[in-house]
Amino acid sequence: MSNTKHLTDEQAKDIDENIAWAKINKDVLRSMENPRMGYWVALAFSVCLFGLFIYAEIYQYIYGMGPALLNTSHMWDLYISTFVFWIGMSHSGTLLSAILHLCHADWRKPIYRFAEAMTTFSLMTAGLFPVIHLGRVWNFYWVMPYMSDRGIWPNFRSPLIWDAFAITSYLTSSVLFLYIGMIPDLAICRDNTTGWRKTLYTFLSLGWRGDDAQWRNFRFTYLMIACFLIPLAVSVHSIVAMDFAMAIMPGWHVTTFPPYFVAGALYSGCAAIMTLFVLLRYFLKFEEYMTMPIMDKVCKLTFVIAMVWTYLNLIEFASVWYGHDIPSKEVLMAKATGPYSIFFWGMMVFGSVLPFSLLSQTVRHNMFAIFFVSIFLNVGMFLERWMIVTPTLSLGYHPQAFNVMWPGWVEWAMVGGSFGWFGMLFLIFVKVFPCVSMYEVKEMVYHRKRTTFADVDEMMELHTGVPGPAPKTQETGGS
Amino acid sequence: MSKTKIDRRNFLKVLGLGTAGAAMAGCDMPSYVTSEEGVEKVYSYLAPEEYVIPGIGVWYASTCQQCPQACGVHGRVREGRVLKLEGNPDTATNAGKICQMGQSAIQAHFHPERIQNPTIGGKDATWDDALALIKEKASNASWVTGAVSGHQRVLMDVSREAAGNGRHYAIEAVNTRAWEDASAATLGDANPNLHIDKARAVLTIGADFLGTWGNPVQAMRDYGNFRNAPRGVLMAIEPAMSMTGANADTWVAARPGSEAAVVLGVGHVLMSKHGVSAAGMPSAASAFSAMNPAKVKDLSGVSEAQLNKIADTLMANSPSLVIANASHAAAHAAQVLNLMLGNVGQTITPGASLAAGAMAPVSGSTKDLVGFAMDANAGKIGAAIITGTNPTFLAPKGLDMSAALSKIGFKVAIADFHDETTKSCDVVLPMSSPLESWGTHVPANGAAPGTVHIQQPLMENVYANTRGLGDILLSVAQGAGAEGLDGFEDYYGYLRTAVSAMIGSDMEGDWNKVLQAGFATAASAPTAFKAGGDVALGFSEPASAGTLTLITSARQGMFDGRHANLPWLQEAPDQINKTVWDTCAELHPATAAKLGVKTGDYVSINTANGAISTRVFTYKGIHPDAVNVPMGRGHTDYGTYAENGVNPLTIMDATSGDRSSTELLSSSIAATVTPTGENRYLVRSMDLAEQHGRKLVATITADQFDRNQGGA
Amino acid sequence: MPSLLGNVFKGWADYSKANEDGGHHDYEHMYAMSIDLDKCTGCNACSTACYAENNLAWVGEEKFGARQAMNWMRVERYFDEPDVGEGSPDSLERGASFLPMMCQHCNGAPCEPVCPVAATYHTVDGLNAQIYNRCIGSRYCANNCPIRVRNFNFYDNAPTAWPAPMDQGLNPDISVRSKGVMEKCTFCVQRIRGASDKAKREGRELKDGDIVTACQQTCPTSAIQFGDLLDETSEISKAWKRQQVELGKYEQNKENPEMRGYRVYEELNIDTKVLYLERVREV
Amino acid sequence: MSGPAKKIERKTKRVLGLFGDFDQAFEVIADIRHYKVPGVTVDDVTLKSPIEHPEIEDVLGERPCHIPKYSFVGAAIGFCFGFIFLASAQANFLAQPQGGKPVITIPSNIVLAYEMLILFGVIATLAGFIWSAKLMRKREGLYDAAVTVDQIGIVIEVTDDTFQPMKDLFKKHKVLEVHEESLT
Repeated sequence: MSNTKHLTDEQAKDIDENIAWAKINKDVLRSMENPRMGYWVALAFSVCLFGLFIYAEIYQYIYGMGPALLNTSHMWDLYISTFVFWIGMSHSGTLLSAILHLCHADWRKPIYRFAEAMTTFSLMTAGLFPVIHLGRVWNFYWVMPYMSDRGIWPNFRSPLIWDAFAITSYLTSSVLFLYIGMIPDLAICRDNTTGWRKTLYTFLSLGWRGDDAQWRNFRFTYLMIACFLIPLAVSVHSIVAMDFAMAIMPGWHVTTFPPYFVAGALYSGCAAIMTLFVLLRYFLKFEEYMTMPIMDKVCKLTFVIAMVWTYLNLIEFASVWYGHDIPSKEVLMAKATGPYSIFFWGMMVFGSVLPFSLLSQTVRHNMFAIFFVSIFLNVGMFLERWMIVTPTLSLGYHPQAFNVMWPGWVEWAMVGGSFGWFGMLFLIFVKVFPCVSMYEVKEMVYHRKRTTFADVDEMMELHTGVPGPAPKTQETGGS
Repeated sequence: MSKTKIDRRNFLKVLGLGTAGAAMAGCDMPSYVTSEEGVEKVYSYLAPEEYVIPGIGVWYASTCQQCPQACGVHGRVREGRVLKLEGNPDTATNAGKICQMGQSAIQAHFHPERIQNPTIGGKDATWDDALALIKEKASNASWVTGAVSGHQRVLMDVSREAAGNGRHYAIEAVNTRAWEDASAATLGDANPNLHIDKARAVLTIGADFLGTWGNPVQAMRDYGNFRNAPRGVLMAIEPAMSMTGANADTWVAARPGSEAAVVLGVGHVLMSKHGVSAAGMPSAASAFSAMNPAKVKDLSGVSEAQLNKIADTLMANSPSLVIANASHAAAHAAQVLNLMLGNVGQTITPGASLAAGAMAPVSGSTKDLVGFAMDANAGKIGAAIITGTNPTFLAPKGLDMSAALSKIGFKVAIADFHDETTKSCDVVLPMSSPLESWGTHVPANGAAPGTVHIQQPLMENVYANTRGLGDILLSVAQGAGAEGLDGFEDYYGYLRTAVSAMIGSDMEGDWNKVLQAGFATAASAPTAFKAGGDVALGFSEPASAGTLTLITSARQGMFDGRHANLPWLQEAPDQINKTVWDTCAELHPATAAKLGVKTGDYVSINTANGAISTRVFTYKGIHPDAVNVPMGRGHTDYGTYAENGVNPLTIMDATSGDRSSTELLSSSIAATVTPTGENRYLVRSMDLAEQHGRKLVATITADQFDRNQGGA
Repeated sequence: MPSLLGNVFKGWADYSKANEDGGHHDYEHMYAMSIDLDKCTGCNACSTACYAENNLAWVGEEKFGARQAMNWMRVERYFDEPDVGEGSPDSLERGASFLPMMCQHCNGAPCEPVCPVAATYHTVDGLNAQIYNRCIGSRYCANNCPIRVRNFNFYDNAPTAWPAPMDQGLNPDISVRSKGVMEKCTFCVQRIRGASDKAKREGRELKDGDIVTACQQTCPTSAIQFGDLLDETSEISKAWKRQQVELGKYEQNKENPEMRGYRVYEELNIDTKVLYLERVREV
Repeated sequence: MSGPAKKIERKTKRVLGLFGDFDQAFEVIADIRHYKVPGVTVDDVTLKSPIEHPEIEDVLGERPCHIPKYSFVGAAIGFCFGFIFLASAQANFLAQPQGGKPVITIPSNIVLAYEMLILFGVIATLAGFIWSAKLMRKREGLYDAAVTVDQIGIVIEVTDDTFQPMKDLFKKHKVLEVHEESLT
């Protein structure tokens, strides 16, 4: 970085290029073992939250959708907003990881693992909502195109079916992406653990031996899947957007929804990465790997995406405003002035104004500030999803059906519970799998050390990927 | 789809799915699945009644008893159960149509809260004991009923005579009494036939003929034709918008109690501006000329422009028809207008009177309610047999009905539901629902001459131990030792004999024809209008401007409260304010603003007779000086479904002024309205009253289209 | 399914055909309605008749207030009349406007393509049908219905709505819907089936007037007409012709402005099959 | 390969040399490539490393990788199968004209076929990886956990007479450890 002079060492300190590789293994493996009290508390809390979710679902199963206070105009409400929210969250990991991988941003290497894990788990959370919002949840599998001897099929015209396909593909692909990227690390775990872990890792590492042949195929595989994932991720959220854009309701039937949703997804994803970044850095003691300069880059990236999102948001309003479709205009006005306006303005402030704080270097280098900022960014994104779904339903076309509706306790319980479910999965993950990619950190320091470039940023741009025969250097790597 | 041999039915067969439609295919077994998972109730038909054809619905004719109008109906009977009522297309009164109240008869019929056993002093008893007790103690009993007609009335009369001439009080809160009296006074016929369809302009003053006045079903049918080319013009003058007002081309809000003055004002304009003469009616003429527009404006708030518009329309569209029920004075004036405008004979024609006068309908009134309360309080009534009415619910506090009833030594209630009145009765006899019992009814309004509607049971008793009203009346009459009834062991036998006599044939075939038709035609003579004669017209001074007045209105559905225990009607929104399941006080926005309340706020309405507290609904279809609380809700002992709401009648006043001219429905009483500060969402089927620029109800002005083509 | 691939080609043939006539198959009937708003008095008889005919559950004040009512047909009441200008600000000068509103059985129904399990679709009678057994309650259809005439069973209403012996009054011709399924006006499909079965038994074609919906039957002013548009001789098709409103057309060419026929939300091009006749006002 | 490698001798031993620095391993293989040890060719060499070293191919020679082919085939199959599957499903589900839409709706099917393309592509890629990276096979001996930490391993199969020179070569390049096993 150009202006690092007035930074404290702790802030300026990036990954030590001379770090002993064995230490990398040691640190990461340590992070996976002997959880402390705080961990168990957090886990217990998540499980309880998830228990609340289960309770609400059982209640709803018995009494129907009524207690959620959905009504004839508000057939969807928080269920679908939260679904969109989690889907959005899921875009951080995979998409960022894949894109940054393709453009060889090596600073991604220490943080992409948990980001991808987050992708997977938020997808698994998102997947719950289309199911539990069904009136007859016990028949959810009818949306699957299985061969029925009665010759009934799902309706492939319905965006909800597209959702089902897209989410299935996305979940599968991102799990595979996460897993394949993890294989060499699993081999490390295999070699350094005993007991059930040993068996588990032996099984999962598929007999990885680090042969040159394996590495070569590994490189191509990872590259190919990354290439697949980028269009997939984009298509998934466009399809989620189409749930609304394909409808005729004012405020939903908007052409710019797909890109708008994708931007929003990346946005909330980055925010979530920032949150988890901070948490992992402190609770798993990863200060040496998840360094300030990396966070600095994440912040800059988030800001850029936030601006894209804001732009798309504004042009959507503009197009509604200048196109004289009265119902859409009414919905827009109602968003800004109606009963939900406080949430709308909350979304605007958290989503479009707050990101500017990321311009300040002091914020970018203050982990606590970043933690809270990122939390509020995501609150803003949650409100955004809510403001997409509900105001439209409260107005729509037919005056007789105009009404304001507030979600019932069942809905809130499910929303809260989904965080429990996510937290539970993530907490289990960090203790079972390495949430920092050891081999890639090694690659990172290896290549950094061998390049003559001082600045990582320039290197990011100029690095041609496969380096030629390396220039000789004096000190010997490793221990 | 001829190419691909899948039509919807096959498709669903393949799928084994049922839709509303496909269910039909599989419905040959007399069974249905209720949504209690998988519980299937199969009714065995090893030995079915002869009218039971499994899987096939058969229609039988009968008569609707949901309101006094006795419309002819066809009931769909399938597997021995009556499932739906539809109008009998052959009757002149309703010609195949019925209203929502008629539709709900099914729900009343299968109602879980019906009385199932006779009770004496609140304890279950046998029929024999109950009837014996009545025979013993009900001597000289007065009969307290709703409007009755046909052979039920005959039996009541004979048993009254046999038991020593107790009085007969016919109590109906929703009635046409003012109009009847006026018609009798001016035309000599209390129930002339009205031809709304023939009129080209109709002016109604507080007569909600599309809602609850007269026979609304018939009126609505005529209204349909009235709107056909050449399109008639409907005008309404009333303090608060009624269903009729809601369909009027011109709606004029008049201060409560000032309607008569407005009618006189119309007469004034007709005479002064259009030179219509009140020949032969000097006192009427003077009353008209005395009521100049300025005075009208002062009394009722109706402007001269509005009077002119009404008068012009009446002149421009002849024949017209003026109907009034707001008060006796208004009704008299209205009939005079009809005479002046030459409507009599064109849109008002003589009715017919049955040769068998004993069967003629007895129309009810609240005058009888007052009479009953006063007589009872004076201790003039020793025993009373009450059926088809609920005086305790209808009576304002001022009448002190509970005290009155307690003064009556022996009270018998013949009812299908427990209500406020049966609670205080010594003997309660469970009545079969009208769909389970025999009867004959003579429609008061608009039937073809001599029509007697036959009420035929459509299914077996739902509750085994109930008896039809006729059967009970018969046993009571026999108990009272009336002549000529000994031969009959049930009402059916009596009725069949009587009807056979009436149609002059006792052949099985003719009887069956009558049952199929749903009505018989008895001998009758057309009544003749009396010729001319002067009519004295007056008007009552309404409360002065700016003071609030409480009025009440009957809306189709809740009616006078007898339907408050039917969820279907509770959930059918009020036609005007769209409220369900609860009472609201209608206020003008300006008035509400003055009081500082809005829709949904609770207000307490205080009159000399007490206070009620309910929620406000504001709209511009009401006079700023009026607060209107629709009647029908606010029961205390009418079952779980009727608990909501308040009953405005309790704080109304039926005794003030000239009792002969005050009907509760059209009475008004000074009231003060104070906000209580509470607020709760007033449950309505729609919160907004504007179309927000959507093209939902498009309107075309009459001059834009050729009213003779009708554009239909 | 062995026939699976076998049918593909026929499927393609149908596909190309369907493309020509806008995705419609050969309709055997095209049931449609017309409602004269000048005659409608807003009396509710139609909606109550619908409750009686179609086993509609009443829900009580609380659920009605939560807008979870099950009324297939509702009579809407509006006080404003944009077309005849604003009345006096302090009092109504005319009556209200009533609008009986039920499922319009759109030929371009927005609810149909979005159902994930094809539980709602267009029958060869031109009806917009709802298959209760197939419905999984995603409620997308209702969200996409501009008129909000689809009712969802938010609760298991049957036990409260039909306490014994009220359940004996249920119409056996149609099912009682359980919680979690969507339902809506069917144009009294059970009556349509009944009438066509009767006609079949009597070995004749359906004729105009055989089918009478519950609301039409009870409407005291006879404001409601119902019939088959494909039957040239039927009253309804005459009415539509007279009103110069044509199905499947976005731009209606009305030469005669006196003809009062119009359809709601024509601007959405959903091709509704209920023809409303404008209310007439004397001003 | 040229001359010396021609005479076929039975390989009797497998040797694993562990190096602390990639450059040393690089030079070892470079020497082998230049026949510093007669009878041993780079084709016998397997490199084991904790991280990926693409540059090794400069001395190890280009070795083919077929993953992209797998991906392409998988994707192609995914798209075609997806579309045909949907189309035939719809073609067999005729009795549902909807909202005036055709029976087989191209746009929606393309969206779905696109998803199938990616899904199948990814799965095929994974399959290709497992196959050509010889994963999920029985592990041969001569493996040292150190190669997953920070050391570079060179595994090479030798005959009796090339065994000693090989070790010398290793030593010359500062080998840390040498493991050997005999192939029998």
